[in-house]
Amino acid sequence: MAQLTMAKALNEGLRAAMDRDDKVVLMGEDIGRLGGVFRVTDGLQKDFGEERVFDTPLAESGIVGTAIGLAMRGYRPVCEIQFDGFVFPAYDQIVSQLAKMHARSRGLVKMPVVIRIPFGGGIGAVEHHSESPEAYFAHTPGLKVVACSNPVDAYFMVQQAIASDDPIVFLEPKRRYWEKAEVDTTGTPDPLWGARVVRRGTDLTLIAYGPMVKTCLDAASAAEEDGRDLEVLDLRSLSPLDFPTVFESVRRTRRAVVVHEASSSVGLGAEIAARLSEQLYYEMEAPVLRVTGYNTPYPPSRMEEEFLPDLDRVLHVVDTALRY
Amino acid sequence: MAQLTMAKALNEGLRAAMDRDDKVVLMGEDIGRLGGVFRVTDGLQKDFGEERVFDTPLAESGIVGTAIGLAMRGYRPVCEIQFDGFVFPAYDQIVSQLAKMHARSRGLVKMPVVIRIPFGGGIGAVEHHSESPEAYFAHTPGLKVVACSNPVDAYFMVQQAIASDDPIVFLEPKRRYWEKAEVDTTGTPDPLWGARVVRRGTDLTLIAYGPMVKTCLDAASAAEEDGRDLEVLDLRSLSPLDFPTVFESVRRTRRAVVVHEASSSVGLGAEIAARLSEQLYYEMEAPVLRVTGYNTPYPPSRMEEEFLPDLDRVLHVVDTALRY
Amino acid sequence: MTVPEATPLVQLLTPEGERVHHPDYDVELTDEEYRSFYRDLVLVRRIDVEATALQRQGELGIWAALLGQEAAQVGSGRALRPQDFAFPTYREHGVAWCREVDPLHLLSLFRGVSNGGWDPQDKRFNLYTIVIVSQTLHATGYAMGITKDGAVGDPDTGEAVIAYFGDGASSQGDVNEAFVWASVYNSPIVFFCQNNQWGISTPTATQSRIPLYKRAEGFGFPGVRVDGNDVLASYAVTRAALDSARTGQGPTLIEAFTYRMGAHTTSDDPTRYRLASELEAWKLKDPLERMKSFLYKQQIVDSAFFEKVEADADELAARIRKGCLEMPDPDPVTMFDYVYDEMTPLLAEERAAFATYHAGFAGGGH
Amino acid sequence: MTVPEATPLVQLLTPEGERVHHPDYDVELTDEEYRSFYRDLVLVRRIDVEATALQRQGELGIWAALLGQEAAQVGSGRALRPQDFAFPTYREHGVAWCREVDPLHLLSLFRGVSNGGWDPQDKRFNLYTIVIVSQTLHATGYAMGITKDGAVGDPDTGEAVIAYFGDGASSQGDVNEAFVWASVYNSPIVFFCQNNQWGISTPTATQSRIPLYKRAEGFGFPGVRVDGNDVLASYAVTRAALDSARTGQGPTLIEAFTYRMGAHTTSDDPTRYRLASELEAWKLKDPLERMKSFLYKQQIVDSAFFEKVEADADELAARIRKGCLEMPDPDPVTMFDYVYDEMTPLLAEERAAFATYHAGFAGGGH
Ligand SMILES: Cc1ncc(C[n+]2csc(CCOP(=O)(O)OP(=O)(O)O)c2C)c(N)n1
Ligand SMILES: Cc1ncc(C[n+]2csc(CCOP(=O)(O)OP(=O)(O)O)c2C)c(N)n1
Ligand SMILES: [Mg+2]
Ligand SMILES: [Mg+2]
Repeated sequence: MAQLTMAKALNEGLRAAMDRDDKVVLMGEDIGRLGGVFRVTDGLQKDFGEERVFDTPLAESGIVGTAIGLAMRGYRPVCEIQFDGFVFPAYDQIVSQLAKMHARSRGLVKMPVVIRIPFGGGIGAVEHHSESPEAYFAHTPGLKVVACSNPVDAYFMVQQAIASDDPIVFLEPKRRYWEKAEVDTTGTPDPLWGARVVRRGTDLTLIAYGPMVKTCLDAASAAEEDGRDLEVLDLRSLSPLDFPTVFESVRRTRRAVVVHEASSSVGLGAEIAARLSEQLYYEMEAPVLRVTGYNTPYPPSRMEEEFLPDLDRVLHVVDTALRY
Repeated sequence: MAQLTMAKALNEGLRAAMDRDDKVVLMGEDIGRLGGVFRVTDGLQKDFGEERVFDTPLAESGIVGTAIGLAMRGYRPVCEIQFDGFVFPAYDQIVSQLAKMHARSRGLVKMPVVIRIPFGGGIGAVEHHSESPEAYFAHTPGLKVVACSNPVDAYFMVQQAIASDDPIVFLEPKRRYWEKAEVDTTGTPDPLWGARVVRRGTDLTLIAYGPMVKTCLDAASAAEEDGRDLEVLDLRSLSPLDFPTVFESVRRTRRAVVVHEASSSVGLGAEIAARLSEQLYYEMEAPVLRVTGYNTPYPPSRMEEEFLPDLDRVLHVVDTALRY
Repeated sequence: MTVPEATPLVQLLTPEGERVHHPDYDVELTDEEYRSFYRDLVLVRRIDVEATALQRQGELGIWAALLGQEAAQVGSGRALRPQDFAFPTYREHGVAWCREVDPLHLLSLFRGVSNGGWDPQDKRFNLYTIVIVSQTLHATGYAMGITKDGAVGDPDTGEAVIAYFGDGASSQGDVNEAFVWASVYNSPIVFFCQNNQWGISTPTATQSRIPLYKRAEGFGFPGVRVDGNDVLASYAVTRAALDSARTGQGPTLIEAFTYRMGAHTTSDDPTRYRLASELEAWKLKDPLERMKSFLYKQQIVDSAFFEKVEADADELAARIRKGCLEMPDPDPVTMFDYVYDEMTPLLAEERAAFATYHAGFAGGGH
Repeated sequence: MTVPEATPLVQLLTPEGERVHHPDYDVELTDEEYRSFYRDLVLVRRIDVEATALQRQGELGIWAALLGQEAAQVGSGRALRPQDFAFPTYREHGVAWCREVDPLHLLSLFRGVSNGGWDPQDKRFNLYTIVIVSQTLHATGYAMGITKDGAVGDPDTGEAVIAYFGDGASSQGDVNEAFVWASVYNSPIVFFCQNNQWGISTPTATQSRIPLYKRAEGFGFPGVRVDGNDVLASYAVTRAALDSARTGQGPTLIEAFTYRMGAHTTSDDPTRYRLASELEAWKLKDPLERMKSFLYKQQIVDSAFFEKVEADADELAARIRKGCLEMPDPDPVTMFDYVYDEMTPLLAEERAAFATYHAGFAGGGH
């Protein structure tokens, strides 16, 4: 067992996937000698060679478009998009090609492509480096979308994503890259598509993913001092959403608050609220509330603390939900 | 007063906007001599010349990207995207540039750009010609998104959109292009951002926009025969959403069903459901239900009738909502 | 600006069917091969004519005719070796024919029954791609994979890729990215641009102010313009470019200079934007006529041959028509089945609800 | 492939500060102008050095240094006339200087206080654009507008646009679309590519296998490579290209061959991917040193001049430092204020709730 940062856990996960299957190739901007701007691919080109870990020209549509062709040739490409805000030049290839190839060919052409995207804010970056684009992908049939929140999941989920024959947008909460945890690489991972209760509680379920899981855990700890017992659920998979687990939790707590960095309007929180209020109509004691980034562009970083949901804002909305 | 198809009403609206302001220019693929594949710009190049109505090279990012530059130069570009499925190559320019320029410059740079997109299915077309991409835009701060549902609105809304200093995605329900109505061009238009009750009823509110407004009106007529009195609301603006009007209606009917062609998951219906169940928590008598396209890619056209919400599916879900 | 040079055009057959020679490109085919080239041209045109007729009769939603482009497609299609892989647009019916894709598959797409339905891996012919030039990047990635597999170098077994696109398509970012990638990785790929003079109503001059084959120079690989109405030249130039690719010499751009003799698709009305006289001028360069003249001049055909080809075409047309009319509609519940390799619970739920709902109708419900 | 030709490089000053001449490009400047070019180079470098220091001290989130690219930027920036419009990337601090943008605006962006904050229309200098090459299409559209306004043709009053981008950026689809547009509409634009040999850790060879200035040929307009460490050549070549644009002769691509002497940004660690010896070699071509040598050789400077320039630089640095340290944080409630021209009800609601919520904190709430 080793203490690993999330960045290192991803690195180890990629390494394990490459060891297991020599069709796995990594591609992206600056992932070779540099090891990626977050060092997630550090050392992998050195160990696996330039044919399996390669720097591409600077063009995201080219990265995803050629990954599709490599997949048709039998490879399992893992693309790194350098930052969330730079995935949009590839958006057409992702939603109209990658997502649709399997259906278009009635399953004759599989697309085992993983698109890794460091996402979310909180690192004091300039414009386009703190986006949360998950809703744009989760609304797209044919894609799957997952987000890891901790080193253990990061290690296993990236391997599971690579092993899947479906195209997956793999979101990595960049501000958690440097947080550490014990990673038992011999352990048995949870299924990739399952949500997980990361803290049991009785009064209300906080539903989060990626960077906000830690924020919610912190909020739950703080709430404990005030005598409120909050459950925290890590969605892990954003498409498909694991509603059985969500329902099971909220049936017990009868109240839910969804927390994400992305803007609320037509975001993941809306979908979860819509489904919960439909399916648990007679069982809930409060409407599903949302704590999210505001419906503004991500602001210059000196304002990001106010833009991002934090412990206080979460608890503020929890209070409201508990008052119903 | 003249009987106009929606296509002709849009044409007349564009003409009026061009007459009014010589900074209005139309640009897109095949909009000049051909008049666009749906003939919405028919005759405008002939009348306004090639400097004001021009065919572009075949590249959507180029269309939107240069429109941004033209707007900086004081023009008011109206871009035509040939079909919904072809807007994605321009997605980066739309979400990272067009949408953000005003905020980036703290209002010093205005973006009076309209992006017209014929959208939705039902015309027996091949792949990528029947998409409903509205959620991708409505989730994006900085953009506004509107959809017309009838010739009268088409005529006025396109002029209002062009007159606005904000960037607007203007969705035209292509399967309604050939439906006619009396258009009184001397009338006073409703505000662009307002939803409108298009049929009063007492039992339940059907909430729709674009192509589904007619479907809902048909459903309401059919329901009348069974003694159910449905209200139909045309959202018209999808971002911002006119919640005061939505709430006013649902407060009266206490039940709501949202209908759209786009897939349900993380779609407009989710946002409306989330907000309604939050804001009208004590006032509704049933959860907000959704009738939408399935969470699959738009299927080959011989299956589209089953994919698209129709009168029967709407009534089926209305029945469910009324049983609560 | 530099003074425009005369644009060189590789031609092996004049419009009159005269065989000419070219220093860099040539072919020597057997009489049998010459005849079979002609036969392909005729059959491919017949498929197209029949499909157009079926569309007019309401049997297809739309059809994108290849009329006029038969030589560019049959020439390039026949230059492919079995191991090569082709990435078409939506108009490559002639290439599909060379890859032995059943024309009924093409019709099933335009009828709205499927998105093609053939097995791309088996035919080594990708499904039609409708979003302009997306396929050029897929083709480039596939070609990169060939290099990674070490399947490049040998003149016999080396593999190559061909990516089709149009003159209008040349303006899209993606195809220019494909040029960057292919040249930087020196990938075994041929970019085959059919310049049929129009992108719907937009003339090529709105896409480029210089001949399109020159685009390649800017990316550091060779470009060549071939007479796309000359099946022999199209064959020769494509074969040479594919061989160059398969032996590790990297990409080539071929601009096949041709003409879209019909409408863009059956939904289009070209009288709104082009002069009838233009079409008349191009009719004199008809790809079938010139091959026919050549065969006559070579004295390697007789009337029995032409009768046989016509009979084959009639038979093919009849088969297509019958197959189209008999084509069953898809079972709509299948729309849920292929979205993912591993179906999601949401789709399983929707599928079940869908089945129940429609069963209700069948049972007279609602 | 053709045999690679020797790559021509326009140079007016050798690395040793020797004045050389070029048949197509030349400049004759007054002594005062020569001195002020040098002064600009020094001041711009000082801004950069000071900003880098402020970043190290935690005052800026990040800084993208222009170290080594001063000549390309000052040369091209000074070639602009007041009526011209420039579209920068995120590294054009030297051009910003020439457009009289207060360096503190640049710092405010990298400090996270704003996204720039200057008035692009007033300065005729767009805000920095971070998404690679998006601005090249904006620039092209702006140039199309110049043509529509009839503001092209006159050698004095004609307007032109310059769009900056990097070697890495040349691979993106958008810039190639900009080339298509600019050439088809013959727009008054200069594409100015600073090939500083690296796109973060990626060498130019991974973006193109031929010199980048040649890309233009493939789109039908001229390309030229200039010594980007030579401020006089950068000035001369850009001026000529801008004049060509403003008089209606369409676009030009300039590749300024230069070197990023620092890290990509302060977050980068170039020791991971490049050799120290490479940097050493380029130091011999330092743009400031060669201009200094030239001034000496011309005998148009004395030590008082250099002292004055240094004093100006010190003063500027002090002002920047002070301004940065004193820069107030933005009021977060303003994040709601500029999203739209016409604010939406949703934002008004969020803004009000935000204000109430924070007032609650101020009042000791929660
Ligand atoms: C990205 C995208 N934009 C627009 C279209 C609509 N469209 C279909 S074909 C076509 C013209 C294509 O012209 P060209 O590349 O010359 O090919 P051709 O049809 O002449 O074979 C257009 C604009 C599309 N399919 N994809
Ligand atoms: C679309 C997009 N992809 C990736 C990035 C991240 N990124 C920022 S700068 C850079 C390298 C740019 O290299 P180059 O164009 O040579 O300019 P330079 O930084 O050398 O001035 C990259 C990959 C980005 N800003 N935008
Ligand atoms: Mg064409
Ligand atoms: Mg660079």
